[in-house]
Order: sequence, then structure tokens, then C-alpha cells
Amino acid sequence: MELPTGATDIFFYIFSTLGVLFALGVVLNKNPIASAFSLVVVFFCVAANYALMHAHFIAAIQILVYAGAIMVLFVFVIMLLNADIKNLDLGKSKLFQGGSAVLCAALLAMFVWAAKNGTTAVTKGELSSEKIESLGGNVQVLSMIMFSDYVLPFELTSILLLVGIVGSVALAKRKLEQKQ
Amino acid sequence: MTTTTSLVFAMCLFFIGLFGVLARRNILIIMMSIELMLNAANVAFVAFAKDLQDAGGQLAVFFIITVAAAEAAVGLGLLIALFRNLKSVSTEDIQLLKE
Amino acid sequence: MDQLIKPQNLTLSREQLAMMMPYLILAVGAMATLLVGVMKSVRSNLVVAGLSLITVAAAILSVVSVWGEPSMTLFNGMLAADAYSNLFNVLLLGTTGLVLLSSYSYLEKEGIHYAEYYSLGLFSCLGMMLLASSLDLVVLFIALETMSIGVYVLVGFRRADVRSNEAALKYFVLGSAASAIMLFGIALMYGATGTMNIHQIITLVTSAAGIENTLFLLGTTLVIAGFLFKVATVPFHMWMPDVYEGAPTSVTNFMTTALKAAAFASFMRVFMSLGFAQGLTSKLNMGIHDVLWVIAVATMFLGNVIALTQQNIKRMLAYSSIAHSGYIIVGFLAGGRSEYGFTSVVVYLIAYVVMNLGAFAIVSLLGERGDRNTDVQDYAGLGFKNPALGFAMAVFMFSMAGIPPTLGFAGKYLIFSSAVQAGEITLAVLAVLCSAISAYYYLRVIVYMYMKEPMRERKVEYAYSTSLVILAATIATLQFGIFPSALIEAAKKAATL
Amino acid sequence: MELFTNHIVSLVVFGPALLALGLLFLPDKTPQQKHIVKSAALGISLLVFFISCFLYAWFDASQPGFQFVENRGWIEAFGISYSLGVDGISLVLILLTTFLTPIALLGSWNAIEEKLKTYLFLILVLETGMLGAFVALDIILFYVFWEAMLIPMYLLIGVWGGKDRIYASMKFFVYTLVGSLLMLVAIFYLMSMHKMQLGNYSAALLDLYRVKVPFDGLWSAQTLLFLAFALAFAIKVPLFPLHTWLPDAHVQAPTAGSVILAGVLLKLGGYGFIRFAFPLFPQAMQFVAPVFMCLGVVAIVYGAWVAMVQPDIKKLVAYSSVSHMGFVILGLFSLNSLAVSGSVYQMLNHGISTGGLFLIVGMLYERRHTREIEEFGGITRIMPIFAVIFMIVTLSSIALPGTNGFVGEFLILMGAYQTNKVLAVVAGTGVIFGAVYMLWMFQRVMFGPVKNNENKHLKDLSLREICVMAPIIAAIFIMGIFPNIFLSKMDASIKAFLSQVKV
Amino acid sequence: MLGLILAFPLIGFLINGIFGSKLSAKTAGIIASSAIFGSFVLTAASFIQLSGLDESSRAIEQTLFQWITVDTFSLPFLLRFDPLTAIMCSVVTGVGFLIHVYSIGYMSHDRTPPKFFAYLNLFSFAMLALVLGGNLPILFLGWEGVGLCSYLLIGYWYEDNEKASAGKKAFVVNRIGDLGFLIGIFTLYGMFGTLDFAQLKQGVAASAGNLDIGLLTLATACLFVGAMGKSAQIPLYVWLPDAMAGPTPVSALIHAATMVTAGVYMIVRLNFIFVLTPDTMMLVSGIGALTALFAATIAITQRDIKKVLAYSTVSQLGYMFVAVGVGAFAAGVFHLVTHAFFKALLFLGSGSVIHGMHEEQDIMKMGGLRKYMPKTFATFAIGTLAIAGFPLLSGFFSKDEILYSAFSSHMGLAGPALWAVCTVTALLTAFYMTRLTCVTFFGEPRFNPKTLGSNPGHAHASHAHDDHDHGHGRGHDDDHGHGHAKPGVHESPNVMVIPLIVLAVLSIIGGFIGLPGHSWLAHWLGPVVGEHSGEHGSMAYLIMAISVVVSFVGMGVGYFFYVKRPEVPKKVQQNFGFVHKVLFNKYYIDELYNFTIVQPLKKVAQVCWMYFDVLVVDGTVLAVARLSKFAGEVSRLMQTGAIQVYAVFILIGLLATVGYLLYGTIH
Repeated sequence: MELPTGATDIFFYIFSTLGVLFALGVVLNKNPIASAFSLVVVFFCVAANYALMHAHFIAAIQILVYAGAIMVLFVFVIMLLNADIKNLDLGKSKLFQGGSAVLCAALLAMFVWAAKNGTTAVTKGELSSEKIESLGGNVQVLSMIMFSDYVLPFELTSILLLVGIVGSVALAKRKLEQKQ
Repeated sequence: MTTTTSLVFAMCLFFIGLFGVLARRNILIIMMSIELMLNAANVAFVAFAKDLQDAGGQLAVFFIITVAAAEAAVGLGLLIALFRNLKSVSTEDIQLLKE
Repeated sequence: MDQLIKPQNLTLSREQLAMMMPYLILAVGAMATLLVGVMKSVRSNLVVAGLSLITVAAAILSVVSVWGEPSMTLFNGMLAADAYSNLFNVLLLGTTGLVLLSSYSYLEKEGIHYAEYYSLGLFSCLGMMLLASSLDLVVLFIALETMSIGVYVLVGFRRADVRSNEAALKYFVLGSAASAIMLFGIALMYGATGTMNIHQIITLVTSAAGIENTLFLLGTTLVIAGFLFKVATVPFHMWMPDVYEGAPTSVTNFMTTALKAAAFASFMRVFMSLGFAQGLTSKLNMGIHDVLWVIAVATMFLGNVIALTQQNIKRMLAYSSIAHSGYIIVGFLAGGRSEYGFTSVVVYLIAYVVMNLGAFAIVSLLGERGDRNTDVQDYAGLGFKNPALGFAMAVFMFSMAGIPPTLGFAGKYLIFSSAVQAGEITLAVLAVLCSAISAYYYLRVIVYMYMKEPMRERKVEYAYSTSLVILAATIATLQFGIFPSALIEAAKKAATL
Repeated sequence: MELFTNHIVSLVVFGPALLALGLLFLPDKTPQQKHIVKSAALGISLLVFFISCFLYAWFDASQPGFQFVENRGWIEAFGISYSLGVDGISLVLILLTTFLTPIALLGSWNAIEEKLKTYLFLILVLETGMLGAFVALDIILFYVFWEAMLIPMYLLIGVWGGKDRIYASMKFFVYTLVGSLLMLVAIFYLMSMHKMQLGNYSAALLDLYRVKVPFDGLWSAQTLLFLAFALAFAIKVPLFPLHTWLPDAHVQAPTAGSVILAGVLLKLGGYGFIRFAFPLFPQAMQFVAPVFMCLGVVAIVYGAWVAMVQPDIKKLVAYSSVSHMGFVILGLFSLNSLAVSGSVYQMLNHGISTGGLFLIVGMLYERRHTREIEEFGGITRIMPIFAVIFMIVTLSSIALPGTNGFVGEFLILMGAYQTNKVLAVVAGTGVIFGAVYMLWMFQRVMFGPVKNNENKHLKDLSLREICVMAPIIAAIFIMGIFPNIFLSKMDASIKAFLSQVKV
Repeated sequence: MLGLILAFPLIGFLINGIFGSKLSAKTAGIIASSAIFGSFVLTAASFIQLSGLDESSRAIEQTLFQWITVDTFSLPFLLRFDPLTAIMCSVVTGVGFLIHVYSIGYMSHDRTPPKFFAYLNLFSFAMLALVLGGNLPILFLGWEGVGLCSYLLIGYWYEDNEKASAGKKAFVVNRIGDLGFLIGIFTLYGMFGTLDFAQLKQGVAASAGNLDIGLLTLATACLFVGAMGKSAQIPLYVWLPDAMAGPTPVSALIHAATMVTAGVYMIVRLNFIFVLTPDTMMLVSGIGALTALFAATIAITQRDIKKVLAYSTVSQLGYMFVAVGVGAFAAGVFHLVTHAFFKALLFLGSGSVIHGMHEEQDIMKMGGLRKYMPKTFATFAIGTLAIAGFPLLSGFFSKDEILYSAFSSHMGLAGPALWAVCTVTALLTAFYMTRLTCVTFFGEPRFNPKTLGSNPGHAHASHAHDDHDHGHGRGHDDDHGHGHAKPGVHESPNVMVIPLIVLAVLSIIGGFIGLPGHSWLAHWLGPVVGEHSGEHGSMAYLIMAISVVVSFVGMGVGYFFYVKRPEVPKKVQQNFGFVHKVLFNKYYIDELYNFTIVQPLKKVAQVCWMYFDVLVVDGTVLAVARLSKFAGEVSRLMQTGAIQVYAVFILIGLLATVGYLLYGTIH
């Protein structure tokens, strides 16, 4: 399924704008639940953009893992702690907030300037979208590479996940040692 | 949709996330902001992968999502541990260690 | 379809396997430790600890068995197997082993003796080793996260203690943010160069003028910033004292020594890939040089002057550790423009690791349940009450202050002499002045140990495991301080990538 | 025997520290055990002195170069070697060190009761450090000894010192460290120049002598390097205005510490100038020589003035050190054989006479637990033997002909006068002020009526104390009357030194 | 043999010094006296040996050992016995021996006579080294050595703070002179490359025409500064009057006969250099004359018997300098010798008086003593006559020689001026010496002869310094150990009187070694100082006559004032109150020095210490330390504990870094 270039652009801008707006929603919302749901929207927008960039596999993972797993985790924790969540305001002084906003904006401006002035690498790879199609599609290609070239990071992520599991279990185990 | 515009989108997400880390007191929201930042990097990876006609970027995103998941799990675990002791998730309440 | 799969990725030579062995052993050992730990039938932590130490020992042996082999890359060029890796693998494994060894009694004392501690330690160590050896930025990131996540948990390991929670969360929040920043940098570097492989970046940097690209520059800056966060240089250092203070002492030890060494090892690989191994060849290099110059000076200065005001030893050592990062950055700056530039970093790192390992082992030995008894005042009279312990601590303090004939001096010698050779005279002078400031607070420990009367009677319980670690560190500090040749040779071989 | 003759320098240097290690395993709880430990330490130091006498005997005075050279690799990567050697100048300083250490030990025989063996151990380690610095022919080896020496001295002051010992020890350590660290940078610079010019790393002194460091006025490399070296040495000497650590360190240090500090440690500054700063940077040295001569002269006069108004005997002696060591600097920078010989000789004299004075102050302190001059008066009547000894040492300190002090100051002033008349004359006033403060102090302590009742029943010197002072007194006269015993050994080396530094 | 001359006193010193505590007073005295007598005998032998030598090579040299060798600088421990040394040695050992003997009596009741004799022997050793030294450093060795002994002996009764201070003052003032001496030595070394007398002489001769006279003048002037210190000339004379705090034999030996003349000796020794520098010579004679007059005026008003003699000594030394200053070296030596005789005599006499008066030194509390101590009186009177220039006594000849030399010197008007000053001084000398003798020995006793000395408190009451009973050992022990400490004035024992008599004889006949025109002494010293060329013309007799007149006038006035009309001096004193006060207080020179030099110096030193050392240097050091710590204290405040603040710092760092690097790409 190939969208015409113009349409791609339009979708991209729509999703991007939405994404940015909801991202702002994440950081500006007083209620964590609202933030969490804004985040879900952001994830969807990003996933849509992935899809627009022909990264279908990633788009799917984005929705599955992020929107599905991570967000559930977040919401779960929010619920768990819900009873006692106070201080839902933005916190810190206005000056501090304003200052950080200015800092972020300034850095963003620099980044954007750098992005505009910079160029991506001149020598491109051979995996053009046509080639990918000819090789059996995005998922096929990615899996090929992942289990050959990228076997180390793949294995490593498994260990990472194990660490995450062990870690969170170790931290959240019910039985607490005596308070000191 | 050019690489640059995608990049700008990514950067916007990135700095919104960063702002969240700076400005919010609620650690949960700070964690979400961090997720935003990671997403921003992912967007950049995918955009570059497309531009460069390379699969490496997309694969990186795959791994990063995994990392994000593990990180979120541990982070939330830490948060719960803290909450048990402190009954708070505000950064203002974790200023015992200083100077 | 087959064209995507490179044939060399489908074979595994005996040599490659041998090179992979340390990682495999460690991964398997860590998992085994985990399993044994959760087994109901295993009552004693001794078994878990023993298993973890055996794992480490086996891994060290496997590194030693490939010591001196010609360098190669593994996993499609993603992992280096060279003298540098070997050296750091031994260092990291050794450090981890000793830290775990010294943790045993500490965990008992604190009542947090869980099997997870050991497996997390081993997993983190695996992350560190991969970090030090990774040639691919994605692998690097994942390794970094593996290491970090393990350590986040370890920092918060004293779950019932708010301070431990706080430290862990601070570390987690800032660490994740820094990781994200670094990741974004990796993305930009990837975009600018089309590769995430360090070797290919080196080729690019040295061959083309493409590195004047702002995208590359921005990416580089962010990656470096990420590293600077991990190694805690000004102004990315502020998490460190809090985390060091709040973390269980044995974990602080682990962070000070192994984690920092791994972060620096990786940083140096990346740094060299930016062309610094060849000297200051480009505008980018020059710019980064200036930035690092300022950072180095600020780090040395701030770390030292704030340490002057500290009462808590852990916190003081944290600031001192910040200052040490500053010295190491000086070594970075001397880098490619002097014969022993990067060698000096390696030697300094080893020195740094050894002396901090010992110092923190002593702190953990002397600490009382709940991490009390860690103020300088609590060390009053130690020198004559427990002469051996006092002597060891004195050796570490003098070593950190860079007084010969200790390993610390050898490290400083290499760093400063390289800086001078590289023409960084001002930097060297500032560095030695900061070093003189640092003498003051290191000596304060000695003052308390030897020149003040103890405030209260206290019997130190010598745990064999911790004492062994202290002994080893003391011997190493003096042995390599007086005869550093072997160390320098090894480091030189390692630093010639 | 072969081992002995080939490694005699190493033996002398490391003998004290290695043997002292054994002390740590002896018990020191009961008085008897303490006595054994002390005797053992004394025995070690005497043995070392005995061995060092072989150095004197076997030293060929007609050879200007280094003798008893030992050379083996140490850190090959940087051309750093373990190379030791002795020339006429270091020979006499070695003898001074080995001579003073047993005296210092014996002098504080009963003064230290607590943590005794550590104390003795540190003194012997300190001896090793000092001796090592005197014989090192490798600049890094020298630096190692130079710095390592700080530790025992620091501890000696800090642990066994007086009321403000911590402040004093800290001041001593940090002051000295700042200077030596800058020197370290200079050493690195020099070594990198060697690498550039001659292609290999070397820290060997004889190699570094060949490095040509560009010289062109004040801001040139050579001058800056010289100043970096000079700073380290000037602090150690100590040269005005970097002397303020000295009074504090001296006053707070235990007697043996003061003796060694004044007797030997300060000499390392002068020795450093001779062995390192001068020959390495001759042009720069001549360029700044007038400034240093002036500083030396200021130190002489200033030290004497300030000594005059000190209420504390030990502080007075400390400031007198500043004054005396000013002569050394003046002499060295005068750059002629008379003045330089005088300077080296003055270093020996100062070691003997000021060491003696500190011992004497220590004896008073042990009896009265005060060093305030006001507390004393009329002691001569009560302690006649002490009075005689004190008088002789005082006379040595004010350079009366016939005592050792005269030979040094006479040669220095005569040499300096040939170089710069005005400065020599001003320096000469130091001789007058020297007499003023020493005799005034002597008068207030020893003469006059016994006003303080506590002083009425002081015991005169014990046999041990006489044994402590006897060698000092003997040295004062022997060195005053037969200075050629030492001058002849130094002569060739100093000639060589002068031809080396005069470009 | 020369070495032995030195060795005897040294051995005596060592014996008395080391075994002193075990020796009795008498034994110690005998040991010391025999030691110096041994030297005397050897000196005499050497003298004879010397006179047997040819005039051109009349010197005996002996190198004992090599003292200092550095590079080309070689300094042997060289002794040289030439005619000048012979004279000096004879005086030192001869007069010295007499004084040693005298001391046996004088010090018999002291607490530690062996110590005293040890010091005396040490002094003799040093003084002999001074005169025997064959080069300047040896001379300097003796020079400082005698200074040391002077210090030790002035402060002999150290328990009295003033006496100890006097010793210190002597040493320090001498040190000032010594510095000058040293500089002179250095300059000479710089010019000639040697310090040996013989070689110097050769050097001067060899480079006669091309010498830098300016430099040479500097050298001689500096040497003269040394002489000023040692020989108590203006402005460095202040120590000598104070030095009277020492035991009287010491005053006689050191501060009259021998040590103080060392300056004169030194100039005579180096006459071949001094003559090349007329400016210095002028200075020498000028200072000498000024000192002579100045000291004489002070002597008129003093009440302390020893102080009068002290100022008299200063004055007479001035004479000697006038002599050497005008080139009459032999005359200088001549006066030196005769002065040694009569001044030693006077001092010993005064010692006898003091001894007899139980430590009383104020002449106003004496009077009529000739009845009580006739032998002392007789000898003292001879001394007075000799110094006053009574014809045919020793002082007459030597003083006259000087007056004549001054008058006839080739210095234009300066010569007569010098002569005039000296003549006035001679008048004053005759006057105050007569005053001293008359007040002491004539008239009625102004004390109670019965009770004097019975009460130690009384004996000390007159002492200005302190009055508690252990002021010094001597008075203290007198109460208990004085075997014949019967109250009342008494003549001294024979052991003291015999030296007086010998010296009196010498004072009378001593002048005959230098009869005007046929001076044996001048001839004898010829090889050293060059033959005295001037024939005594008619002028000589006129001058002689004037001095005789002057001498008689002085003595007459003195006798008139203090014997015939004792009320006159009081009137004069009242009429010239101010002058008297100034003179009595010695022109307030001590006070002047105190205010202009000593006090400011202490102030400056205090300021140096408290302000420069403590405030500036230590202040800077501490400020740096505090600043570091302060920086730490401030910086740690950034560490607020709030994560977000940390994050902001990270962000700022990032901003700065990125900003800087991106900025770099534009430029």
C-alpha cells in the first residue's frame, strides 16, 4: 500500500502536530492519568509516522510494546499509587519553569538549526524501498538482518530484559527487611 | 515529509520530554517524559534509516523499545519502593541527600 | 535474500569463540547465580556468593587464556576483541569480583543479603565489559543500559531506607534522561555518517571533511555529554555525590570503580574514533578540545574544593571521584598528541579503581548498620587502634593525593607528563594545583586517623572477605606504585588501537 | 663483600627503612620493651652511619664525577632508572644525615612514650627518604624520594607534635606539595624536551643536562622552568618570603623531628638547587641570580630581625634557620668556588648547630614543658654543664671563628663579596644581628638571677644527654678547625659544578 | 715553638675548663699562671731567636696545619713571629702573667675561680693567636676569640643582668666592627688574591703603581671600622665603659692592656697598606683625636673609679690612633706598650682599692685611703704620674712621641690641629687622673672604716643595679667563705701587691725603650713599619716642654681642686650644671643609640613578624586556603538535592557546549 507523496506529507504533518500537542499534554497535564493517556496518543502518532516512513514492523512494535505494555505498566502504577498522589500542579517555581522552558527552547532552536544545516551521509545503503519490497518486505528484511548482523544486540536485549525483571522483582518484592 | 522535518518533529518531542523532566515534580510524569525523549530518538532513527536506505536505524529502534520497557519496569519498581517508604512520588520529597 | 546475510556471520571460528568465552561465562554464571539464589533448597548465601566469585574467576581465566592474541572483531564487527578489551575485561571482572567479595559481610551487616545482589552485579559487569568493548553504538547503548539498570537496582537495594530509594531514583531519573540524550546523539551520528560502527566513523573522520557537518557535530556532542554524565564531570556531575552517599557502601564501591572504569573505557574508544587518536585534526576536534579543556578544569577544581567541605567520607570520596574524572579528562586531552596520552588514561583508571576499591572497602568495613559511622570524625584514632587498617587507608589517601611511591602517583605522573608533552602546560599546571588542594582533604582523613583521639570505644569486626580485598588493594597500590613498568606496558599495548 | 661494595649506596639508603620494618614487629608495651625497641632503632641508625663512613673513606676526592654509581632500569617506558651515585657534595650531606639521625633518636629517648615504634619507624623511613633524595641521579627517582619524605615528616609533626600540630603539619605538607608539584610539571616539560631533542625518553640527570632549553629573558621556557624548580627548592630551604611554614613546623614538631627537619630536610632545598636547578637551567639561573641573591640577603636580615623578637625559643631558632639558610642561597647564587663551597659547608654547619640548638631546646622543654623565654633565667647556675654546651652551640650558630659556623659564613661572604659587594655587606649585618638575637636569648634564658622557682630544681644533663651533645660539640670544633676534612672531598665536585653552570 | 706559645694557654684553658670543678681556687690560678708564664718564656726565647736573625729576614713562620682550602684559596694556619709580634707577645704574656698572678689573690673568694682562669687562659690564647697570626683570617680568629672572652668575662657574674647585658653589648658592638673588618678582608682578597701578610706586602710592592686606590681606601677604612669596634673608638666605644662590669683583672688585661689595643696592632700590622691610603689615615688620626678628647671630657665627671679608667683608656687609645694615623706606627706601638704597663697598673690598683673597700667603686665614698693601703697608693700614684706625662716616666716619652709626630706630620694644618687636640687631652688627662687619685687616696675617709664590709647589704647599696643579696657570686660568698673577711678597709695580700710593684717599675722605666731620637723600639720595628725617618729637631723640644707644662698644669689644678680646695669642684659643678650633666651622662650617647637604633630595630622586627609574616605571608597562604574552602562552601550550595536543579545544570552545560561548537562551525 503506497500513498501518494502529497498525502504522505499531509498525514505526516497531521500526526506530527498531534504528536507534539499531546506530548505537551503529557508534560503539562496536572493529572497523571491524563498525562498517561496523552502519552498513548503520542505513541500512536509516532507509530503512524513510522508507518509513513515505511517502517511497518517498528510501527507495530511501537503500538504493541509501548502503547500496549509500557503504558499499561504506567497506568497500573498510577492506579496503585493513586490514593496518595498529591501535588498535581506543575511544581517548582514559575521562574524555574520559565527558565527551563527558555533553556529547552533555546536548545531546540540550536538543534533545529543544526538539523537544517547538516546533511545526512552521502553514501546511501542499498536497501531502497523497492529493494526491500523485492526482498520480501520490511519485516522479512529486518528479521534477516537482526538474526545475522545484529545477533549480539538482540541477545543482549534479552539479558537486559532479564535484568529489568530481576531488578523490579528485587525492588518490589513484598517482604521488606526491617526498617532501620 | 523530508528527513529534516521528521527530525524537527523528533527534536520537538525530545525537548518537550526534557522540559517535562525539568518542570514536573511528579516522578511518574518525569518517567513518561523520558519515554517521550526515547521516542524522539526513535523517530530520528527511523527517519535516518529511510534517508540512508539502511535497516540499521530501524533495528536500533527495535532494541531501544526493549530497553525502554526494561527501564520503565525498573524505574517503576524503584518508585514503588520509594512510595512504600515515603508515601510520595514528588521530587520535592527526595532532597535528603544534598550538598 | 541470501545477499543480506554475510557468510562470515554464519561461521564461528575457534578463536572467536575463545574471545567470546568471558562474556558467555559471565552471562551463564549470572543466570546460574540467579537460579541458585531462588532455589528454596539453598539456604546459605555463601553458595550464591561463591558461585558468583567462581563465575568471575572463570571469566578472568578465560580472558587470560586469550591474552596477547591478535585482535579481531566479533559479531559482525560489533564487538572488539583486542588488548584493550582484554585489559578492561580483567579490570572490570577483577573489580566486580573484589566488590562482590567485600559485599558479603556488608550485606550481612545491613540485613539485605539477597541472591539478586550477586546476579545483578554480574549482569552489570557483563554490561560493563560489553560497553568497554563495543564497536557499535547500538550495542554500546544497550550495554550501557544493561549496566545502568543493574546498578539502579543495586543503588536502591536497601529498600527500606529512604536514602537508598532516593539515591536510586535520582540516579534513575537523571541517568535515563542522560541515556536519552546520548541516544539522540547516536541517532544524529548515525544520520550524519550512515553507520553506527565506530571503526567506520574513524575512517570517515580521518578521510573526509564530512565531519564539519553540524549534524555529526551535534550528535557527537550529545554522545560525549552522555559519557560525561556517566563519568560525572562538571556540570553533569551533580547526581553523583547524592547517589554515592545514599547507595549501600558496597554498591558505591562498585559504581566508583567498575562503573566508572567501564564508562571511561567506552568513552575513550568513542573519543579516539572521533580522530583524537591522531591529534587535533579538525575543527570539530578543536572545538571539543576546548570544551573538554574547560570541563576538565572545572571538574578538577569543583570536585576538589567541594570535597574540602565534606564530613561524610562517602560523599567526600564522591567529590574526589569527580575530581579524578577531571584528571582523566586531562589525559584525554593529551590523548593523541603525546606518546602516552591514552595509555595514561588507562593507567590512571587502573590506579583510580584500585585505590577507590580499597578505600570504599574500608568504609564498608567500618560502617555500621544503616550506613552509619561514615563521617570523618568516626575515623578518629583509627590509625593506632587498628594499625593495619589505618595503614591501608593512609596508603589509599596518599595514593589519591598522588604522593609517591603509590599507584596514584604513577597515574598522575602519566597524565600530567602526557599533558605537558601535548603542549597543555596551563592545563597541567592547573591540574597540579588542584591536586595540591586535594591533598588537604585526603590528609584530613589521616589527621583524624592518626592525630585525633577516638570519640568512642569501638571494636572493628574484621570480615575476612573485606579484609582480603583491602589487602589486595593495598598491595596493588604499593606494588604497582613502585614498579609500574608492567602496568604501563600493558596499558600501552591496550591503548594502541 | 662484593654485594657490599657494589651496592653500598643502596644499602645506606634503604638500610634504615628496611631494617626499621622489623621494629614494627617488636612489642612496645612495657618500659623494658620500649627500651629494646629504642635501642634497636638507635642501633640501626648507628649501623647506617657506620656504613656511610665507608663511603667517606672510599670516596676518591680527586674525581669530580659520581662515584659508587648504581644503575638499573626501573620504568623503561619513560627512561626512568634506578640510578644512584655520590659526588663530593652529596657525600657530605649523606654523612650529615646519617650522623644526625642517631643523635636525633638518642635526643628524644625519653620524650616519646606513646606509639613509640611507629615513631621510630617513621624517623628511619624519613632517613631513607632523605638519603635517597641526596643520591638519586634520576630526576624522577629524586622526586619520588623528595615527596615520599613528606609523609613521615608530616606524621611526625602531626602525631607527636605540640598543641597546634595539626595546623603546622598541614601547612608543612601543603606548602611543600604546591612547590613540588609545579616542579613536577617542569620536570615533565624538561623530559619532553629531551624526547624532542634527543629522541628518547630519559629521566637520567646526566642526559637531561644535555637538553638545551631555549632561553630568552624572563618569559622564556628556561626561566619559567627554573622558577618552577626554584619554587620547590626555595620553599624547602626556606627562602623568604616562603618561609612561614618553618616556624610553625619547628615549634610543633617533636625534638627529633625538628632536628631532622632543620638539620637535613632544609638542606634538600639547597641540594636541589645545586644538583638540579642550576645545571639544568644555567642561563636562566644567571639571569635571575640577582633576584635570588637579594632574597637570600633579605632572608638573612629578616630572619634575624624576626628571630630577635620571638618569645619562644624554638621559634627563635626556627627563624634563625631562615637567616642561616639565606646565607646558603646567597652563596649558591654568587657562583664562585668560595661561595658555593661555603654554601655547602654552611648547610652542614646549619645541620649541626641548629640541630644542636633544637636538641637543647628539647632538653629544656623536657624539664620545664615550656619554651617561653620569659619562663627561664639564670639556668647557668642550676645546670652548668648544660650551660657550657649551650654556649658552644650558640657560638657555633653565631659563627665564631674556630667553630664550624665561621668557615661557612666566611667563605660565603667572601665569595659573595667578589660577586656583589653591596649585598655581601648587607648580608654581613646578618652576622651582627645573629649575635644580637642569639646572645640576647642566651642571656635571658641562662643569665640573670633565677626568678622562677620552678627553675630552681632542674636537673643538669644526664649521661645520655651528654652523649647526645658530645658528637655535636665535637663536630662543631672539628669542622671549625679542620674544615678540610669535608672541603677537600667537595672541592673537585664543586669545581665541576661551576664549570657546568657557567655558560 | 710558636705553636707552643699558643698551646700553653690553650692547655691551661682545657685543664681549668674541664677539671675546673675539682680544682681549688689556688691550684687553678697556679695552673693558669704557669701556662701563661710558659708562653712568656717561649716568647722570650723566640724574641732572642728573632733578634739573632738578619734584619731583612727577621721573621719566624710556622704553619701548624692547613685550615681552609677551597679551589685556589688556601688558608694555612700560619703563625708569624716578627719584631712587631715579639713586642706584642711580650706585652700580652708579660703583663698577662702579672695579671694572672694578681687574679689569684683577687679572685680567691669567688665561687668559680677555675672558670675565671680558664677564661683568662682562653683569652690569652686568642690574643696570642691574634698577634701571632700570619694571615688575616687567623688574626680574625684571635680577634673574635678575644671578643668572645671579653664577652664571657664581662658577664662573668652572669647572675647580674646588667653585667650580662654589658657582655652582650660588648660582643655586639664588636661584631659591628668585625663586619667592617671582614669587608676589609674581602676587599683585600679581591684585590690581591691572598690574605697572607707577607704575600700581601709583596703584592702591594709588585703592583705599586696600578693599585685601585679607591678600592684600597675602602679596604683600609673598613679595616679601621673593625679597629674602631675592638679599640673602642667613636662611634663604637660605648661598650668599653660598660665592660667594667667584669672583674677588675679582666679590665686590666683585656680592656686596658691587650685586647683593646688590637685595633692599633692591626693597623700597624697592615701599615704598608694603610700608608697608601692617605684618606683613611686622615680618618684614623681624626677619629683618634676626637675620641681622645671626647673620652677625656667624660672622664672628668665620672664617679666610678673603673669608669674613669675606662674612659681614660678610650682616650689613650685615641692617642694611639692619632699616632698610627699620622704614620708614626712605632710611636703608636710605643704608647701601646707603655699604656699597657701603666693602665694595667692603674686598673690593678683600682682593683686593689675595690677589693679593700669591699666592692665599693664610687670614689666619692672613698677618700684618705693612702693611710689604709699605702702600697696600693704608691703604685697607683706612679701610674697616675705616668699617664699624666710626668717627665721621664713611661707615659711622658710615648705621649710626647705622639704629640711630636702629630705636629710634624705632613698633613698641612691637620698636623698642628691634631697636636692641639692631643695637648688639650693631655691636660685633661693629667687633671682627671689627679682628681681620681686625690679623691680616692687623699682627704678624709667618706666612709666608716670600721663597719665597711661588715654588712653585705651596705656593700651593695651603692651599686646602681640591684640590691638583693645574690646579685653576684662574689659578694654572696664573701659573707660565708671569706676567711679573713674582717670588716674594715685593708691592704691587699702580697700576691696582688707584687704585680702592682712590678708594673709600677715598668711604668717608670718603660719609656726608655723609646727615647726620643734614639728609639730602640722604632729601630726594632723597622723591618715591619719602616725606619722612623724624622730627626727630632728643635721643635721637638718645644713640644716636649709644652707637654711638660700641660702635664703639670693639669696635675696642679687637680691637686688644687680636690686636695686643697675640695669645695671648688662643687661650685664649678653648680655653675656649669648643664655641662656637668651632659658630661656625667656621657653625652647621652647610650640613650641616643638606644633611641635611634636599638628601639626602632625592635619595632621594625616586631612589625616584620606580626605584620609581614603573620599578616601578609601567612595571611596570603591562609587566604588561598580559605578561598578554596569558601569556593567549596559556595559550590556545594548548588548541590541542593533537587534532581531538577541537577538537570538544569546538565541542560546549561549542554547549551553552552552545543552553542560553542555550533558557533565554531560558523566561524
